[in-house]
Amino acid sequence: MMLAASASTGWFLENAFLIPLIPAIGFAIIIGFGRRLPKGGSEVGIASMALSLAIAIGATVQWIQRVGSVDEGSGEHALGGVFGFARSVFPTATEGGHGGEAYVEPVIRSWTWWQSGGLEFGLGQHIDGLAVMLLLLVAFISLLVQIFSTEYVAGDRRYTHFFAALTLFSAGMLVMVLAENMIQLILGWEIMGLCSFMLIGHWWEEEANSRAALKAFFTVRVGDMGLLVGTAVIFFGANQWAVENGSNGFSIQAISGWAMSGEASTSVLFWGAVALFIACIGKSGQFPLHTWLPDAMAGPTPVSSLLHSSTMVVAGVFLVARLYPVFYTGFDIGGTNVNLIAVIGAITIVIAAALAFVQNDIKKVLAYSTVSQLGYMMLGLGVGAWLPAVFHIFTHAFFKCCLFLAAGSISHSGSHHSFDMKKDMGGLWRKMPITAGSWMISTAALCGVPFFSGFFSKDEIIDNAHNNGYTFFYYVGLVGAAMTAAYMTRATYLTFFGTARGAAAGEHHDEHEAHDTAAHHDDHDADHGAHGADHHDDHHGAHAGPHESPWRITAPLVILAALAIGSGYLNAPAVGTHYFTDWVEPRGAAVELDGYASDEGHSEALGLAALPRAEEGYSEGCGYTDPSPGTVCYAPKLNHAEFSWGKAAPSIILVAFGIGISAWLSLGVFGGRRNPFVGLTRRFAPARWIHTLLVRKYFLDDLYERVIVRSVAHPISKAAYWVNQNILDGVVNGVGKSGRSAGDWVYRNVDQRVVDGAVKASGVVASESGHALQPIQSGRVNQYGALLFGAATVGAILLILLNI
Amino acid sequence: MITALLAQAWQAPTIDWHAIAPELVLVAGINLVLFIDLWLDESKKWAMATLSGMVLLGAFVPVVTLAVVGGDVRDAIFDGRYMIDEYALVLKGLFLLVGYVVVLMSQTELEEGGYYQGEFYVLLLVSVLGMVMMASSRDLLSVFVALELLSIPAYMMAAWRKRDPKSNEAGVKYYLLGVFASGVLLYGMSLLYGTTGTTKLTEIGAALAIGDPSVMQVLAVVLVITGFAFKISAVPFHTWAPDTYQGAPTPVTAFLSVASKAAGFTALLTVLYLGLYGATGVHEPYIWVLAALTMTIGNVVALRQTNIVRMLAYSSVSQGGFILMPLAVMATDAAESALRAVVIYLLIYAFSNLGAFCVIMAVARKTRSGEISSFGGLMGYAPGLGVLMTVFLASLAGIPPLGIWIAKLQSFRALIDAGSTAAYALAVIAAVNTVIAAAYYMRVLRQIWMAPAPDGDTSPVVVPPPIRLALAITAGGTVVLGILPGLVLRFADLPDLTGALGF
Amino acid sequence: MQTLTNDNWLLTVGTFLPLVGVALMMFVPASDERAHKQIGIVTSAATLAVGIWTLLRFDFDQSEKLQFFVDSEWITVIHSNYTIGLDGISLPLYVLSMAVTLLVMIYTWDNMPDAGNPKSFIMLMLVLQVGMAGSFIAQDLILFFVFFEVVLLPMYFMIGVWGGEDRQYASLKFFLYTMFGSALMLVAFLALFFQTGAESFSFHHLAEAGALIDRDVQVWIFAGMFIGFAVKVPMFPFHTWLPDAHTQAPTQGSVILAAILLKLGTYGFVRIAIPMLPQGAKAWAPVIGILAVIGIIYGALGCLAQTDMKRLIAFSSVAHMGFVMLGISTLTEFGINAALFGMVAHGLITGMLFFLAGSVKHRYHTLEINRLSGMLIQMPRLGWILGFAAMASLGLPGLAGFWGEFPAILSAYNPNFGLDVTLYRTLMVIAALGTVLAAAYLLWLYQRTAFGRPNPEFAGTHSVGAAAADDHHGADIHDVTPIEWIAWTPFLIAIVVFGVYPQLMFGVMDPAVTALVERVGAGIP
Amino acid sequence: MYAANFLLLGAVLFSIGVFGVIARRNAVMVLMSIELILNAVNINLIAFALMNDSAEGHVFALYVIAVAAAEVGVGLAMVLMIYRNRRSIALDELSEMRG
Repeated sequence: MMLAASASTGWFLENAFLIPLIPAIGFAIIIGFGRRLPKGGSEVGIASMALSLAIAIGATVQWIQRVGSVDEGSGEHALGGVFGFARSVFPTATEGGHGGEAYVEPVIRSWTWWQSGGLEFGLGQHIDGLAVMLLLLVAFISLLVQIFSTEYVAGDRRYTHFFAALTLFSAGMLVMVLAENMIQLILGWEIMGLCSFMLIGHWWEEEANSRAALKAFFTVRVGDMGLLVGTAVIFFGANQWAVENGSNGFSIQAISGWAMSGEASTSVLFWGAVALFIACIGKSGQFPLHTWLPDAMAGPTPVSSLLHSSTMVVAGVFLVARLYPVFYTGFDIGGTNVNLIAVIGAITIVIAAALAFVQNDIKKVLAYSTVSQLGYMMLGLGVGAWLPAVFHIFTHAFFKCCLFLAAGSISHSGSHHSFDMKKDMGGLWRKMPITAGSWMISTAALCGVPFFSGFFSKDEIIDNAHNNGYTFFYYVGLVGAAMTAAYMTRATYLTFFGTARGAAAGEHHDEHEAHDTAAHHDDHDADHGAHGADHHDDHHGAHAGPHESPWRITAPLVILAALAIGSGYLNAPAVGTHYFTDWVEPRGAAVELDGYASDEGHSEALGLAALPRAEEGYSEGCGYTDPSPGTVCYAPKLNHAEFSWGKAAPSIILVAFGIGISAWLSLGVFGGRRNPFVGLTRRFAPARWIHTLLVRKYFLDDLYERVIVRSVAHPISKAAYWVNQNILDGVVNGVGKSGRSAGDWVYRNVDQRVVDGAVKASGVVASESGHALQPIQSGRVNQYGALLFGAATVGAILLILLNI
Repeated sequence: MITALLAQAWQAPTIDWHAIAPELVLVAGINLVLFIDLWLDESKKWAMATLSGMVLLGAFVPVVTLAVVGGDVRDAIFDGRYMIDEYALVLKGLFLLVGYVVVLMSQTELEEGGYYQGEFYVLLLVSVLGMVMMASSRDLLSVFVALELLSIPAYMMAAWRKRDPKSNEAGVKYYLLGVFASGVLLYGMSLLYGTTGTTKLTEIGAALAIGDPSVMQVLAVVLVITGFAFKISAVPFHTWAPDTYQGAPTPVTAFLSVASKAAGFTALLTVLYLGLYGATGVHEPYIWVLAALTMTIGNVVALRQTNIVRMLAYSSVSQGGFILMPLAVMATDAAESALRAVVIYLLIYAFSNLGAFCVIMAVARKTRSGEISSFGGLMGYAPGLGVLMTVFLASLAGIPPLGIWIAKLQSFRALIDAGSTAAYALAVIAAVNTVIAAAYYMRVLRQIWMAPAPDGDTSPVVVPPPIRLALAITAGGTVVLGILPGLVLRFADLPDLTGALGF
Repeated sequence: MQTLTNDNWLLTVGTFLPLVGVALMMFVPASDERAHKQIGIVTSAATLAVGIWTLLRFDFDQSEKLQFFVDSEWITVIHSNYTIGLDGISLPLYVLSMAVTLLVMIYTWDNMPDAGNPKSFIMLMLVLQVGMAGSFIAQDLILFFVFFEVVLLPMYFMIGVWGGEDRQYASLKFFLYTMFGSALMLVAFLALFFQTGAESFSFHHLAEAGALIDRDVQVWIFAGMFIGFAVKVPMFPFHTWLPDAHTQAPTQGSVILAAILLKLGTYGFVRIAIPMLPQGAKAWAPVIGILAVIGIIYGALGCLAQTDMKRLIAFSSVAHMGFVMLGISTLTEFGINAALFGMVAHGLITGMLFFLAGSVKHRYHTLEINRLSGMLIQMPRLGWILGFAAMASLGLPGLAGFWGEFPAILSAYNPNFGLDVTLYRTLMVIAALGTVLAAAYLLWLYQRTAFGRPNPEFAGTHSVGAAAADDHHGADIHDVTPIEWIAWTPFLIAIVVFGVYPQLMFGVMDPAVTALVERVGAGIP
Repeated sequence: MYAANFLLLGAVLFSIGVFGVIARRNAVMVLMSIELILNAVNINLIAFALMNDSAEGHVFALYVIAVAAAEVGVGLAMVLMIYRNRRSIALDELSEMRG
């Protein structure tokens, strides 16, 4: 028997809505007055993000207190770490403690936003562990990226706009994160889409950039179709239940409750989940809609880092995590060992990782790595490992952001604005120690090297997949881990080790000039603006060669690198911490329904008045059995695999193997010290043919590369890449093209000919029949008379026949 | 039989002089004009127009007083064969007003063309007299006499430009076909008289209402309607109209297309409502076909016209179809609304159509052309005339809130009130026809608003005062009746005529 | 029916006030163009002031009732009265028509179309305004019909006289199409009146009596109204007049056409056809839904095929009105609310896009998408506004367009009154596809015209040292002018405000719509 | 019995008249044909007056005669006018306006 637990709250929690609101206002200020401010609006952006971060920290602290207060109230020691495993289907699951944990009521507030059909729909906040975590994360990363950007895009023509868009982008993500209902979620979702369009196409003078922006927006928009449809499906599915419980079918809380209530129609849930997942595929760059993501590298590097770490691409993952009850019951995640989410996630992991091998552009390697890591998150969600997946969002954000910023730092100070690892990098670790250090820490985290944060999250996903019976996906996860380690090692080697090449060696390529001439033939303003960021030569002397970046770049790097290690220890079973689990995971405990419906009306803070209560018999568990009448579940009760080094061993070994083999290959292929053609590592140079015989050793290396990499890795990844570029991309482009030509055809043939033609034809018919009738008017009296009398006669005869 | 007649004691009928005052004023006026014309110097012939106008307005006075006095049962005079009821008064007023506007229009035309003036006005007045009588006629004989009285002067007026072969042709065609149609009408009337034994319309009606009509009666009805159909230029009896309209002097065309047509409709209404209503099976389908053909063929042929008068001629044919339309359902519950629709249509149509002819005259004085293209750029150099023409043509096209929309509405209303399938079908045909009609009206407007002036001639148009007055009357009528149709719709509440039939 | 009759002079004054301006202008010689423009602006400003006063006096707590209600005799013989009133459904459109007219007048100040003659132009706009406002306040079928038709001629002349190359054809097409529709519509109106035997042509009489008549009869009458309104909307396949009319019309004409005139059709459905003929509406709803969705896809495909910016925007209207009609066809509160919102939103957004197209044309003398590029460099502000409008048009949440589009799609999931759920769900998915296509064509347009570098042929003013003489094209290219700012800012603000806080409109409409759907429901056995 | 014969005569005359109007090209002949039609009507009227034993037919016939006279007067005047202008009274030449 549970007693009513008093959930503590606080100013920050109740006013968490300010977190997105502040950047939104900041955006308006930047757009309106940014140009007149001394720092072009960047100070407003940074200030607003800092303020948001402050509130987010406050909210985090208060949330932790709230969790604590609930756990104390429920008589349980929240940090005790005993979890209830309700089902004994899986051999590794053990029957946990009987107490379980009380559901921690989210802090929900809502204000009437619009009404329709008598229902009022709100705009508000839904603050729970997930939201708090992401709020903090997004605010923090955004702040760092903005600080980084003040240096990185200094002098850009659209400096102000850049910060405006960044700020709005963060606002969009924050709106989505604390969305109280689906419409608000869509709002944030689409604002991000818009901002990604603006940011990826930031240097829109080049057509490639604007095309990439278009592609990103459009591809995501294809997925958004699913979001619209899914929201509609879910709305009507949940609405009746929700209205009965004092809410409506958009409310995320209500949807969760409805999905877990057992009253929901399975097919509605399934199709709703499918539709929503399509949106996630588009947004989170899952196979097969991932192609926009690498192209999106056309944007400035800070944009890439922001997009790929904590925002935009994790939005899809977030959506699945947020509406997990829908997916959980819709796909019956607890009861099967294969489902759409897991499959898509798994495919994405492998496909993207394979692609990352053949990239020469450092940012593209990172891009594919992001795609692959997103695959992990999806896989995690798909196999019922909610917490590890969310934890992976958390850790991934730090190290991926760090990697991107490091790449930006390299291009900024090391490779003269090139991102080509083979041409313009190599041996940079000496010149840029801080960048290199933070890169390598983050890489280790990404690869899942033990004791780095990625290990704690990724390994948990893999482990839980196995634990929950998703054996096949367990293996996919392992393979993916090895591949990740391998391609990251390759990239690391190419960038920081071996011989300095191209710009990294202080050379100044002609290609760069050619690349930029397009900018030069235009007027001064546009040129300076468009490529100012890439060209502020005055800033670091006349090509003084690679050097370390200034503090505004390195500081974020260092901080992020530190977090790339540290963040993992929030939930590191290896060392016995599980704070993250306690604070973030929604508990699958039944709550009395009355607690949900607030008598005060919808605009009141629902969660504050309500006292959540865990029910007797909860141990049956939400998601396994329907909640008893009068109670409701808001989250499924999930299994947690218990950590053991033994179980982690395969993945550790595979990672090590990946790193090792890749390092060995890289050393051989790219870095042979005795290779006299170091400067010509551009292997397409015909010079190599002349010197091949001279360099026997290198010939061997070359052989390795040909035999192993080309015949094994290359065909596969090349094929994948080919498929990617020609089939998938081709499909996307083809859809675009065929859309255009279908439009063309319809317009020319149907609209102009048939539809319009019919109208025109009727006009012609009228006019022509007039013409045809004109001869009747012959001008001759006799004929007129004949017509007159003839018509009368015919009329008379007919009428006589009719009447008699 | 004759002895029987003589045996009756001769009793002088009591004549209600007030009731027939309009006719008397006209007769006196005609004589006055004729007389003065003989003595008037050629240079002062312009006075004839003024005088004729005053005669027409003078005849209007008793119409008004009769309407005001109202109430009195005046159908007793002339044994119910000549009635002065509200229906008659409304139409009399219409004819007199149209006559007056035509006089205004004729004044400059005749002066500048050097035509006979005195005689013209006499004929015009006589024709109006015929129409005024037509409004009251309730007997085959009086209908016939009124019809001839209004027609014969019109034949001559159509040929008034003696030396113009087109005008000759117009007159001769009109005359020959008109007389032929009269012959057909008369033959029908004779059959009607023969089969019912009377020429009094109400009695004919009573006789026809009993049982099915005989062959001869059917024939009679068809021939009678044919005769009137000629007068209202219903297709296929319309062939004279375009040629005559084009050839006749413009004021005469206006007169024919409005007054003469209205008189034809008056006769048709009277005969149908009082005499032939019993023969539903005959006249309903016949008129249905006539209406459908009239509006459709009039419209599609009008699409091809390049001469504005000829286009208006066809337009007036098709308008005739719209006026005719409600009569196709007159034997149903909708009889009353059908009657009302026709009367309203005639009244409002008169304003708009006369107005259009006024503008044509005013513009033609400058351009000396009857082609539609001669209206190019009118908005540029004569915006007033341009706007007026827009108002008139838009009204003819039936666009609210200009005059004819309410008339068209009434016609549709009558059809839909009837509610039969045939009525709905006709309504749809009519709806399509309004679109076709709009097309050619818009063609003229396009010239006026959008085309450049031909030859770049943008000297202003001088509009003589009488035409100004005519334009003011017609435009005022078109707009005011469109916005406040209640003003005339009251007149169409005609208990007298329909009341006699027990509708 | 409940009505409020306080301040009942307001609507009449607000509607007919522009005629005072027309009368004044008659006495000012045509050569004094400035005076005409001034009178035009003052008159429409005064009208809008009355409109705003109406807004202030409107009792928002009773928005389902007809307010400022007047019922006085007009054509008693045919049982048609001067019945006017305003409720939550018509209020937004009524005020919008006034606001748009004023802004268009302001825009005219230094953007008079080439044909000149502001006297006629402004007079026609004022007359147009009377027709538009009147249509939204009329509560009598015949009165509605009159106002509905009043807009015809002024628009015909606006397109025909001040339009583009092909203006005469386009204007005639516009005119004849609409004429055709309204003729059949009139027949349907009369049929409704006689079949119901209603007391008068007043909306509420007909709505009471209409529900009682036979289903088959309702279906037929609805067919007539359907054609009349569908032409005006325009729905596929009656839409072909629209691209021509829009493309050829002068900027002002396009804006008014998009912002208000098209709404007369959808308004007619909501206000007249559906409540008066519930069973007919139910029978026709699937047809409307299907045609609406065809319109969405078809309009989008049409957009993709265009090479002319203005024509593209015109086709996008077909698609957007498809969403509106889809919402209406569900017969749900949700859908109709969305449709009403969509009407206003589309008016604002597409109106704005047409303004932009007009200004681009004014500067570049062409609207060929292939020849335009790099607007953001040459005219950054205008480029931004274009981007903003395009985003609004493709239904970005937070901007007004979303609230017309998304709830409409949503409502199709669960149509009312037992309409075929499978069909509607299919329609929903296809309509959602339409949003993707909308993104495609709008972004494509934006990418082509705004991004990149300016076409050298227009680079005149910006190229350093280039003689102005050899490139006179560039000479006109300048950023947004003050007059344009004045005319556009309200649009932009309204798009954001309604997007961010849709309750401003939903709150007004919802009670009225709920009452309406209830009435419809009562009429369906 | 007699009356029926008169009616037949009327019908025949009417037909001849109609034929004349339609077939003859000479304006005067057409005028004469119309006279035939009017006289056919007169015969009808008189015959019916006999059959119905009413005076109306007689009166009607008298009016028709008078009107016919007036019509012919006008008609002949017109024929003369045409003749003066064209030196021909063939009707098929009168087709300047058509279409």
